[in-house]
Amino acid sequence: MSAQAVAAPREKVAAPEHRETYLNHDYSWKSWLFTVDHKRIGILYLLTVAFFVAIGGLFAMMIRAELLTPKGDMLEAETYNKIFTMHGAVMIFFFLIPGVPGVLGNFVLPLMIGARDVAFPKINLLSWYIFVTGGLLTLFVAATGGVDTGWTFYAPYSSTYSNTRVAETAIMVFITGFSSILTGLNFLVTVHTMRAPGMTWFRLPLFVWSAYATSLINVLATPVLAITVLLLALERIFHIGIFDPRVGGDPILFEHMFWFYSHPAVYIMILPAMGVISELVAAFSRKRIFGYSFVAFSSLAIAVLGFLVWGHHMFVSGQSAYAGLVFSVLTVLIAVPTAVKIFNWTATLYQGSVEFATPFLYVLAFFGLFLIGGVTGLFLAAMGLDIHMHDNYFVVSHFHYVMVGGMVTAFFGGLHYWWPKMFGRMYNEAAGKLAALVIFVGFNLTFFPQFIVGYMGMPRRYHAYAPEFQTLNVLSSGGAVILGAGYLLAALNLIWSLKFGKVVTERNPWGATGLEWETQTPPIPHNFEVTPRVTQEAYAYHEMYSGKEAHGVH
Amino acid sequence: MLQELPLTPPSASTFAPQVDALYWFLVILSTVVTVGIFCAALFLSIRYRRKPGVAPGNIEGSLKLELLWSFIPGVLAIGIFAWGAKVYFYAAKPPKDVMDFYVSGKQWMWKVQHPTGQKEINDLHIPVGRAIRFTMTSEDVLHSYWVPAFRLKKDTVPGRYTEMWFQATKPGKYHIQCAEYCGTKHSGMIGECYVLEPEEYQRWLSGNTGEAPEVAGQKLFENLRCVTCHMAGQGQRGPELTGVYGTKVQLEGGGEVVMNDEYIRESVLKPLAKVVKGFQPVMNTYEGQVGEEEIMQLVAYIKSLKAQGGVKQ
Amino acid sequence: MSTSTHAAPVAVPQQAGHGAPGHGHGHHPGLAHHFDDLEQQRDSAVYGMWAFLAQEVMFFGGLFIAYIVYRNLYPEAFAHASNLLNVPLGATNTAVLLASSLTMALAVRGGATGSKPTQLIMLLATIAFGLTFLVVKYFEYAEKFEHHLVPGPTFMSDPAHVSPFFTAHPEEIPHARIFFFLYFAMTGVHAAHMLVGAGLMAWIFLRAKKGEFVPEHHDALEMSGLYWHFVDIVWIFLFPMIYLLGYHFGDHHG
Amino acid sequence: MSQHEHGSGQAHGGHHVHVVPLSLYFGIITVLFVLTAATVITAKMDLGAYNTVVALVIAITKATLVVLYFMHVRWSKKLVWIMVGSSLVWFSILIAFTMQDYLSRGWG
Repeated sequence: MSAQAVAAPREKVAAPEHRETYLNHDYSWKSWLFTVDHKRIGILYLLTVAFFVAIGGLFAMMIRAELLTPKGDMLEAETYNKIFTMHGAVMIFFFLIPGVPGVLGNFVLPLMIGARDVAFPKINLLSWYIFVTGGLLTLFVAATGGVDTGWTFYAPYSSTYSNTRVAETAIMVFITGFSSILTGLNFLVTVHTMRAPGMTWFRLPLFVWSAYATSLINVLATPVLAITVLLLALERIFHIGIFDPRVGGDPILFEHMFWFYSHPAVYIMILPAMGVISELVAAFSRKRIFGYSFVAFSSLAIAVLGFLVWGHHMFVSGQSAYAGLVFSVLTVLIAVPTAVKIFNWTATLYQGSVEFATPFLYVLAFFGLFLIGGVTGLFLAAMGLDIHMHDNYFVVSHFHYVMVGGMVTAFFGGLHYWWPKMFGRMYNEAAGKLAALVIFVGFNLTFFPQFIVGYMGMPRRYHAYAPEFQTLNVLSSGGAVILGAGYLLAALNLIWSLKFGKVVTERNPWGATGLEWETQTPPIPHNFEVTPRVTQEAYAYHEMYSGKEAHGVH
Repeated sequence: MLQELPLTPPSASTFAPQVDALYWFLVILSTVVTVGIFCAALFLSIRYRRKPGVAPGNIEGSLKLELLWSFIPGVLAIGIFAWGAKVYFYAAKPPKDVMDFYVSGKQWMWKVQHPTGQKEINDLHIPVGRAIRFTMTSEDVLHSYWVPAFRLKKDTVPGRYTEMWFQATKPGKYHIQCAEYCGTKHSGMIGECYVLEPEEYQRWLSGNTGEAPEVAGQKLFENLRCVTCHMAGQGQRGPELTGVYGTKVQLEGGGEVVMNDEYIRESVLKPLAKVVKGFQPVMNTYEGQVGEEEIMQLVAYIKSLKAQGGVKQ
Repeated sequence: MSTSTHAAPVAVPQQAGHGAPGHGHGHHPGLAHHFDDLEQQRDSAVYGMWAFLAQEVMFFGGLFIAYIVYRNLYPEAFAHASNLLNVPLGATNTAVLLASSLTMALAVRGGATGSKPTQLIMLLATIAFGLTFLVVKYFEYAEKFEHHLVPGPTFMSDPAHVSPFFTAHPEEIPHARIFFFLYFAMTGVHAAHMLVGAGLMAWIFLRAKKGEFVPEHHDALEMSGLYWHFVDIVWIFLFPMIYLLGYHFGDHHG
Repeated sequence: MSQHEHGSGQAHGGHHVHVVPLSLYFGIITVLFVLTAATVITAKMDLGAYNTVVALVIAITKATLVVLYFMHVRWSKKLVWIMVGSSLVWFSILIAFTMQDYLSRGWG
């Protein structure tokens, strides 16, 4: 790298006048590790999350390599089980959940509402430290034996039968949970008390609404998981507890308590991503989001409904059929607020001024992948169909479409969008577009075959499988290589830009609305020279661009 | 090509076509929805791509549209729910005339007991065209019995019974898999289900002698000395068990309970939990003395005690 | 912290300078740099604390649902097992905690009126009551250990300390074990909260001693108070739910 | 200056803190003690299924008094009420939706 830099020195650019930014006002290690600046904490999250996603991705690649052949010939069964467990746990707890809120939320949310920081900056830093502690413990567990229960930790396998490091993992989940509780709490209060003058609720960017809804789930659901894994750890360590059926314990209760958190948790993962998409759709079509208040309230509706449906993970568990009915009908109803979002985003494009920049390509990719992920959710919500689908590869594919196709795609879109604001550099546009395309193709190649192989009868978490499933599994593994290459290309492009990308000094390189674009690029330590005073609705693109000839009838 | 890459597993039970019908309906519906919306977004993006001198329009939204696109997905969603529930309840309610099989999951094998006493491990032989009910439990962790060709699956839960019923429609050989992750050799907890013509099934049965569970249960009933207390006459200290299966019995201290598999199991393991009215709480527990399979045999025996027979003395 | 080189073009009264919180701008010394005024700061603290307490409700909620499910499954065992607990000690502890809640409320009132002696005395009283609670709890736990009522291999192995019900119904002992596991889990998590609370109070006491809490700014004192009251409320539910379930059966000890 | 929430209908502005008369605190604590005694006494009586109901009603009353007066919610902004309310609603969701499984398992 450095050799290349020596070989091809960049052309000398006239040194710009020194501007203080949150990045350059202090370079010391201490100033980063003890920072209470939400922007720097966002960057810290970016680094840690990137680290964990790399590890989780490595595990994914090992899974796909093993599944190339029907026989379990590459890894021992136990090793394979540990790897898919670590893949799930690392990706969920250290990437999908903290990803958008931790990185993008921390960086842009206070900017968007015109605040100097979040309400509790020190707690914000504490939250990152808790997160890192949980992460290090995970790595320690992985390096010293691992855990093989699956990320769902179902009792009594986890509490009694597994002889891997379940207790340590439970404690790791317990600790990490508090990181997301504290972040959620911080965002809730920030949105309530830190808004700039004139920034009323219905002038908030939709990303803030979705971050708010997410925080609600963080605060109200996470503690139940914490207590559940605490009970699991107690049962594990002291050999006494409440989930052991041999002494009258009910393993189904564990499932209830686990999914009370873990189902809403998927909305912790996807809601902020939906918020990012709202921002991107508006910015790249230069239009106010169609039906703003419907999109805003659909976030809250999803957050609330999300708490009432966890039993759909348990249709064949021995749960009462009548309870299943209630959970099933509430589950299908989530389709409504989700559809409202999709339709409104699509309608926003009408009469827009759409620019096919890299972030917008991610928006289109999100549309495709999230739609598939969403409608396949309906397959699983229909109880009769779920009898067959439950715990097979259809489920695996469904949640990867929603989580990876939805959340990760939106995350990359948002990262590209706010990148110049974060670092004052622009990535290479062509490479960015290519990466988005490769990711879209690679993703579908990886996961679409899994729908089919699932319906054909391949169970999830199988180390070896019946030979007739091989063709589709090879396709899937091949797609995974392409997908991995796409993510790598996108990441390298962003990293490359930090040193070689075009310098961005203008405040608003995209010509977008939102207070984050009214401050300096990159922002000063306290965000705004003058506390902004908001007088307009969110996404007032019409006002911004109506100087030119009006479009259509309006 | 399609032969090489089938899109569905074989359809071999009365339940399978119902699942497939809903599945294909949803495949078509979701293809239309997904492709439709994605193409609309793509079309609008291209049609309204950025052109110099053209400003974006200014549209607030439309209540009518919002209601419309809340209402339509809502109705569709409820429809899907209703259809799904209908299919589910078909699987939840077994018909009257069933053959009772007993299944027990154990790391990492399936133990099956036929109504006529033959036992199998992992594999399953059943006659075509007969309704079969599984009463299932687990000896250790959660497992899930799944036959993709029947589109059926149910978890087996330690400490309690779950039920599943089906009627095979096509002779053949189908996969049995454990679908609930259960430890190291989870992917090895598999077997084959052989659906046989009735006469073939008879032949198989005669080649695999075994005691009918109710016969084995009767022997157990005698060996464990259950018989001394549970018979009419002198020395009777427990309720008679003839003809009571499936009926409601009154309990000491009020309340009633249906005499079913679950209650029999509980009474063997925890005799004093629910004592029948008019009897003393004197029975000892048989926990540790009888395994899950043996309890199932006792259950089968008590089930077989129709009104006329009575407990043999 | 570096000093800014760029000139702020406008006078920005609500901006408290870069880095160093609130110095030299005529602000209240207790106002953090990112807030505009004390009211915004206090509101944030209050909302934050209540959101935290909502989180605590769900945290204990996980234990409560486990308790409700098993109580519903094994009502007899639970009722009779509850009679093995020491009701007089439990009732005493309830009174002790309620008293501590009063002193806590008075300490916060001392903050609102600016009376430093009230704050100090009432905080000390709160700490004292809190420690009393924990000491009583310690004796209760010790007694359960002695009587082999702690879930484990020797659970209920001492016939002198199990009620006739369990002698007659040995099959219910595993369910009593679940009861006692939940008893220790719930009161243990509660006691852990009490310990944290006592530590918190000690810290608040030191700050009160420095005279930090004045009527217009005593958020920390007030928030600690909310936490303390919450822990009290948890006990208000734990006491009847755990100790008094089968009290009317009359086979209780103590 | 900034637009943070002012609970609507709040009588007091600025950052005055409500100072509650001492007599109120002592009144509340007396009631709490009486209720504690009541819960022990009623628990000793055999009321059948009502034992639980009585115990819960008393506990809820006590908790409400602590929340309203000791925790000052009575004089707090609307958002605090909403937060208290939501925590109760979500707690009820956890209980109700779990119990619907257990209570309906016996239905044919």
